[in-house]
Amino acid sequence: MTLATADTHPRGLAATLAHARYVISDNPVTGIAFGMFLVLVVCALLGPFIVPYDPLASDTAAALQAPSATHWFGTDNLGRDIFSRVIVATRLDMAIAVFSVALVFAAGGIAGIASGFFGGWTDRIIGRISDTIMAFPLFVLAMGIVAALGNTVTNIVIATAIINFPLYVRVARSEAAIRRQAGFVQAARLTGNSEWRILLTTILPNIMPIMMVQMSLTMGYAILNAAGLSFIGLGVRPPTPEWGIMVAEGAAYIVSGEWWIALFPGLALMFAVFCFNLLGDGLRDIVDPQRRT
Amino acid sequence: MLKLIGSRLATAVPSLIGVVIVTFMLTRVLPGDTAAYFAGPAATAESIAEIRTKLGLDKPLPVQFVDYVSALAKGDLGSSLSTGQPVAAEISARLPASAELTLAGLILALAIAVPFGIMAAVKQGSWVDHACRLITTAGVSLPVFFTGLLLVYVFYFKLGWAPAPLGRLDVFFSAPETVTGFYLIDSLIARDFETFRAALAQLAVPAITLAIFALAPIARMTRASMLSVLSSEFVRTARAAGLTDTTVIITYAFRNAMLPVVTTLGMVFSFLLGANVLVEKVFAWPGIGSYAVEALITSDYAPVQGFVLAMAILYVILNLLIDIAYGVIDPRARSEA
Amino acid sequence: MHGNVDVTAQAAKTSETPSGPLLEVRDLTVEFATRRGVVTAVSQVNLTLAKGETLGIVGESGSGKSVTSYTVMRILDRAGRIAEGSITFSGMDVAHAPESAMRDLRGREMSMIFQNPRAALNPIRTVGRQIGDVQLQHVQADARNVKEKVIDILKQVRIARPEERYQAYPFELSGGMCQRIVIALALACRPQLMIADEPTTGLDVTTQKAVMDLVTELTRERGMSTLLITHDLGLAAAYCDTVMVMEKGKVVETAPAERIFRDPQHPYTRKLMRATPRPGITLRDLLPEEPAVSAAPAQNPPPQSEARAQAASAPATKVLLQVENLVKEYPRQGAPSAFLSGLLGKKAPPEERIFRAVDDISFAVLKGESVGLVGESGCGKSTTSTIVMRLIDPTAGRISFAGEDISAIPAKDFAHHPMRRRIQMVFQDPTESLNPRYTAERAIADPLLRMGGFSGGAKLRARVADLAEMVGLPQNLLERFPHQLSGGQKARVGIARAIALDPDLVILDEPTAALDVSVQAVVLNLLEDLKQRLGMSYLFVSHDLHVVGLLCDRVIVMRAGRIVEEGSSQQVLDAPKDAYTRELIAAIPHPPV
Amino acid sequence: MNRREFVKSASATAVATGTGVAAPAVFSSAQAQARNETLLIVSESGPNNLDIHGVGTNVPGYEANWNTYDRLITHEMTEKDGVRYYDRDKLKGELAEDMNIGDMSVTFKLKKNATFQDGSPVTAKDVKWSLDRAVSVGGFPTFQMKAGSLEKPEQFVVVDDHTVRVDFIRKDRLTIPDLAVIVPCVINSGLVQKNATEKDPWGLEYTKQNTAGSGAYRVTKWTPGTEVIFERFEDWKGGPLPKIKRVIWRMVPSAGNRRALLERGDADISYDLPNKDFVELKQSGKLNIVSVPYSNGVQYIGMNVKNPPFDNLKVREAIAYAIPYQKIMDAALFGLAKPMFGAPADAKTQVAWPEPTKFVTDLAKAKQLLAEAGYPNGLETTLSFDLGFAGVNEPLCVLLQENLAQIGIKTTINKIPGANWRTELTKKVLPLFTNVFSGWLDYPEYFFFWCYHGNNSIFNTMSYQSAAMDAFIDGARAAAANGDKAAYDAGVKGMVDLAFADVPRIPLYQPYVNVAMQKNITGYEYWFHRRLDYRAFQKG
Repeated sequence: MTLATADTHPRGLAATLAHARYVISDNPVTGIAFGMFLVLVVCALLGPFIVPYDPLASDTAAALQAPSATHWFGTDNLGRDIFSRVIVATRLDMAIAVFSVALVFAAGGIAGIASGFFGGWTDRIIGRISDTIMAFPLFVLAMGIVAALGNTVTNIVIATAIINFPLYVRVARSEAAIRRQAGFVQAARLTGNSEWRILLTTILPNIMPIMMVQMSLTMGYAILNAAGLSFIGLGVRPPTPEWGIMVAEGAAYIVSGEWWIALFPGLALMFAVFCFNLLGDGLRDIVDPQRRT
Repeated sequence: MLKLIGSRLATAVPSLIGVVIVTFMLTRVLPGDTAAYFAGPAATAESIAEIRTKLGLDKPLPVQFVDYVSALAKGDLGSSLSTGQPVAAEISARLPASAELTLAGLILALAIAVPFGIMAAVKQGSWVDHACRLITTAGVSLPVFFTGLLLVYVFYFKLGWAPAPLGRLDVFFSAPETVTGFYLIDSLIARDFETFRAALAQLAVPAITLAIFALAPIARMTRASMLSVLSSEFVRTARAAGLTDTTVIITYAFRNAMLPVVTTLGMVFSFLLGANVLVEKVFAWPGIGSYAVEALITSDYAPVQGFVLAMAILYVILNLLIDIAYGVIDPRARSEA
Repeated sequence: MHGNVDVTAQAAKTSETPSGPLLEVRDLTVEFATRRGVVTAVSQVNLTLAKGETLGIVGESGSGKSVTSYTVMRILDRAGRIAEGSITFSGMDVAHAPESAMRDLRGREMSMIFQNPRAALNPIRTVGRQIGDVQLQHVQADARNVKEKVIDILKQVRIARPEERYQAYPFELSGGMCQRIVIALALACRPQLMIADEPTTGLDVTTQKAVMDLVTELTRERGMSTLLITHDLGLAAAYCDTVMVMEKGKVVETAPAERIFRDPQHPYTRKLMRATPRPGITLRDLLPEEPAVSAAPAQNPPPQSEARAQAASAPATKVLLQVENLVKEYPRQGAPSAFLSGLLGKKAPPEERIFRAVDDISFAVLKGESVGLVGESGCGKSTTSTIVMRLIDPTAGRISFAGEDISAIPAKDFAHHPMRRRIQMVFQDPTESLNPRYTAERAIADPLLRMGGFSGGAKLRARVADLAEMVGLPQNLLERFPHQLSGGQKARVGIARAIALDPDLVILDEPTAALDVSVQAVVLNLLEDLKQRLGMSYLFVSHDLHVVGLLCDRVIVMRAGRIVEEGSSQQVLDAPKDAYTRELIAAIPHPPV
Repeated sequence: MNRREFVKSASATAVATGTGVAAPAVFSSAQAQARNETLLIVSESGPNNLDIHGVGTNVPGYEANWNTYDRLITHEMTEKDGVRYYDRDKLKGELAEDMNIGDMSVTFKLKKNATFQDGSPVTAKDVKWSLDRAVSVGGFPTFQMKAGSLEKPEQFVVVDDHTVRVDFIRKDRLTIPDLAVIVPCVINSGLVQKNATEKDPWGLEYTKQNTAGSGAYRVTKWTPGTEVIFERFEDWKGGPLPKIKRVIWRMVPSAGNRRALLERGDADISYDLPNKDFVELKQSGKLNIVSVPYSNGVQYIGMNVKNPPFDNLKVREAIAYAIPYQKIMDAALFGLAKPMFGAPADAKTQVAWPEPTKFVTDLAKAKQLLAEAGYPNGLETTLSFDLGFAGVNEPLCVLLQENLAQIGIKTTINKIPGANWRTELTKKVLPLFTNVFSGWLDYPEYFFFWCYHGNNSIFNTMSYQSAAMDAFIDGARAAAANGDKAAYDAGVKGMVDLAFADVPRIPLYQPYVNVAMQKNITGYEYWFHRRLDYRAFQKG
């Protein structure tokens, strides 16, 4: 553009970053959430390199030690350092959370928008499919899938995605249905956009904020789901460190007094779910232009 | 209202059919080999094959499916291999246990989460709002079985307040004679308050565990819908007309805010049924969840099929109730079906 | 009027001070705490309201008129607070009164009615009980006689069959009926002061007149004072004793109604007066007079109308758009869908199941001509325009555009049809018609990219800059998002987008209804200039006859899906043939000419 | 006749009669009086069938059958390091009042006054029908009878109403002890035949849900997966009337809760707690903890010797040297087991079983053996275990996996649910796995007959077939039958040496049976089937 006046509104990426900084500083809770998210990402990326012990190395002599200077989170029944396992487990749990959410957003989100936007038969078919999945008790469906296809991480991700499919369809469908007759959608039709193009370039970006909130919640549930599966023996294969399975195995030791085995992975799980929930609201502020005054 | 029920059932039929088909497929994919199990440990190859023909497992899948559906039509859900009992009998015995636990959990969650949601909305941004968000999120951020075990450890093992996690009733009590299958209600009908108290004590901790897990979605939904209703114009009119805060918040705002909450109850209930499976394992609760889990793990698919069908029907009935409740609260829903 | 009811209610109230104004506001300043610091919404407002007087507060959006009224009632939301100044109401200091005292006051001594009536009522509670709640709250009735009292009030606000309507829900009543309920709610406890915040915006002109007449009659009967908040000068002129004009939170002028219209002192008041559409003026008159030209607006005959007259009488140039016997039917709302009723075996009679939004209408639009389509809400004008735009398919009838039958092409395929670029549309609510995720530049560029053959780069940017300049949109606003633009700026972006492909016909669906009067004046003139420069023809859909009269050569008046009158705007406005048109024109309040 | 009819008909009969017997045990809820006459047992899983002859009856099912049915003969009790222990060699009559063993037969005289729980007298006809049933239903029961050369119905002859003769088809020292195990129980043939159908002649469906025996207890209520309630049979003639009137057996899936119940005194007995809990409870001294080695039992690492890589002896030896034996003893067992490894190099093989191997953890040797076997850069395989015993198996496998990784053998752990475990074993495809076997008859040749013999029984999980081994086993059995001690000792030593040389499976340890009881519970007896015998318990 010709005029490069000192404009109060920087353009493009700079605008988003400036706005992001603004949102973080404005709402402290969101600031904390971002801090927590950063911690999770660092643990996920650098985990294996920064941990004091090898998460898989067992040391039966030092089994079941309470938290001490050498082992900050104590050791488990095989003498493995719980602190190292909790840190290294971040990568796997974040992967489970992120991939299952991405998968369910792609499938459920798009299907929801299509059924909300096109209505008619598309709406009925997708509605019935999501009803069928809804009729299944969520957890049993996950168990069925994992039991049938084997308890690999991919199957856990697929199972979580399928469970949350109806939720995403419902949210996307109602948001798309509201915007179907909006002025700017009619305008897009006037200027020759095809229905699918309108759906992807106009409707989808506008419902991103709401979907963002939903995605952040589901990330929490994805990890809890993996933990539940581990509790009944269908979770991640040993000896891979994963919060869910560590809590499940540690749970048996609560009564006998070794509280730390289950507590620390439990706290890590809580930390992650907290972060995702608080993040959801923060993300909504950033992505939602209305707040970008 | 009849139109409402008619159209809701009409939409439920295809999803029920979907459930039947998917269960059939899912169970046929389970790794275990029923015939081998049936033939017993020391069986030889040909005796396994013989059992397989006897059970009709060698027929092509579509034929098996037709058999299954025709048996279903006659109400025969087959028998479970692991327990030998007919599935229909087991489900009818175990369903009330799970239903009682899940409903108790749900009612408890509603009793806590809805007031929380309202207070958080009315005093938005205050410490109450943040406290509500922190507590409900904390509740949902721990796996349900861990909360259960923790509660057992604290309330039973350490403090001794709660009774032993030994299922629905203390060993030395006999179950009240079944009317609804819900021990609480049956014992009240039988005027047997001692059993009622014992059953209530047994139900308390598992129900709290489930409730904690369901707080977050309900509280969040209540807060969101209360916020939007409180900023609506008719609330402003009510305030301008000088109505007291309680009338404005409860009779005007709250009743409108309950509508979206009621619709999410369907989702929360099936979400709880899933979590219930784990709670049953922790509290040795003779519910339908643990029964299905056992069957699933041992690839004994008759109970799994029966269980999922029962859940599907329960889900359809539940949605019907929610629609009716919605119709009761919101007259607009009553007019156009 | 039941005498006795009146007396008992009167005695129960607190005794008023014998003399002095009912309401007195001194140097009122109200501030709001927002995310970007404190914002002063209203500063140094002074007003006095005597008993029985009707004061009109006039101003455009953002002038602070509503904030003032809310402050008087002390129902500002949490972020607002009274920074300084005092409010005394019949001797009582309202500004610092405790909330409990205020709560007794609201509804009993002063009450309020709001803009869109249906939203102002609790959707899931019968109207009778909502009125009853207020009565019970202020001990005007007790559980036994509350129903009888409510029915009595319903009669006073002229609601037919009050016993039956007592049980009705808001969604079962019409807009006008709902507003009567809101009024009944406000008058339930016979307050001394009634504040009406834009009571009739969004209602049809005829309903508006009925409601305003009712309000004035009831308030005069009971000697109540009224505070009427509106942006419509015509309304203020017709119904207020004194008028107070506000601009950006400050009071610019207060004067008796007839003097303020005859001889407005403050330039802003004059600008508002001029910008209000009224019979017998031209588009140019709407604009604030150039400082150089001092001549009074009304005298010199507008040169511009002759130009239009010649165009109309010029030999019938080529017909651009021809609509023949257009019909559009919808299944009646709430009727059981065909599938279900088929299932249940009972067949509802056809009329009951079908609702005719457009009922066999035919008209033509000549090249370069602009035609007005006028009617109240529900008359089918928008449906007609959407069908002409080929966004939805007609049930029957033909539409030919530049000789080609475009009604044959189904709506969903029309998007790729070459004819698409020749018919464009400007939408009613500028905010809702712009994609919140697109900057203004991207919004204008969209049609060019899709059908204009542009592929981006400098050529595209130049064309967009050219269009922006044409609609008077400053360049630096191009990369802003819609929520960072004012109403007028958003309207300009919408127009730039519509003319991007050089269309022959532009359909304007109430383009300025959502804009402030002064902005509307500028936009209407912009549209007129564009028509002259680009030679387009307009189909102008509106509910406001004056606005249509200013811009269009010919006017078509519609009612319940049919055309009731058609002719040159001059002839329709000055000598309407059809009774309905006459009633329409009479109902529009306008400042004394 | 498809699956539906078969299952439906079977279940129909079961339901019809099932409700009859299992009337709700309505008894007064006077808690105090009931509590000290009732025994509350908590365990992880319960029986899936009350009939030992049933199809796929699980181990808890054995316990139910043992306490509700009688046998002709049973074992005397002796003492072994402070615990009442079944005497392997001394037998006494239970339903039989007299037994005299001839050259090729044994004759039993039945107690005249013994009756079944429904009151009908116990006759020789019932004994014959029961033994015929045991050898003809197939599956595990028939295999168990075959182990004692009891194979054909013709062997069982009714002499008169109260005399039964069992003819031997071959001299076999195991025949008499095999009549004292759980399988040859005496069933009320009259009652069962009344409920049998032509499709289910032996009435297996009926006896699945209902007890039809003459044992000391009767099952009055059974909710599969939740609880089993036994009531004492007042005129039981098999032995002294038990002190406990009522036994309640509750399934509590969570081990943590079971321990909590014991510690708070709300449960009387539990036997499937994790080893760590047993060790800690013993130290805390609040409860009576009994730990007794499995008789004739060994936990081992099995390898499928039919297909590569474990068909190669050197690879098997490499595994044997790579096992972290001591780590497993500490972290998985917490010391509650008898090591079966690390015997001194010069130790002479004993005429006993189980006995320790000479293997020790020696990673360097293991790596070298692996290279010699032709796998210099290691190999990849799966390590499977029974999820039903995950408490011990999981840590064991994780430790093993870690050591194997150090010598280049990469393993992925494969958890197999309890009920499918036996099905997987019968397929004999698992390359590398851990399992436990213990023979009821505490004789070395009995253990080897099941686990190493060429007849490839289900318990020969390694499908190890070697003519030399078969010769040793058959030789020892024949010697035992003829009482030729020298040949018997040579046979046993030969078996053990060959087993340790070929090492198709690597013994790890002899596990302990651990039982935790409240202080006021006495009378625990250790039996070969390792389950609880309610008849001996006293409370208070």
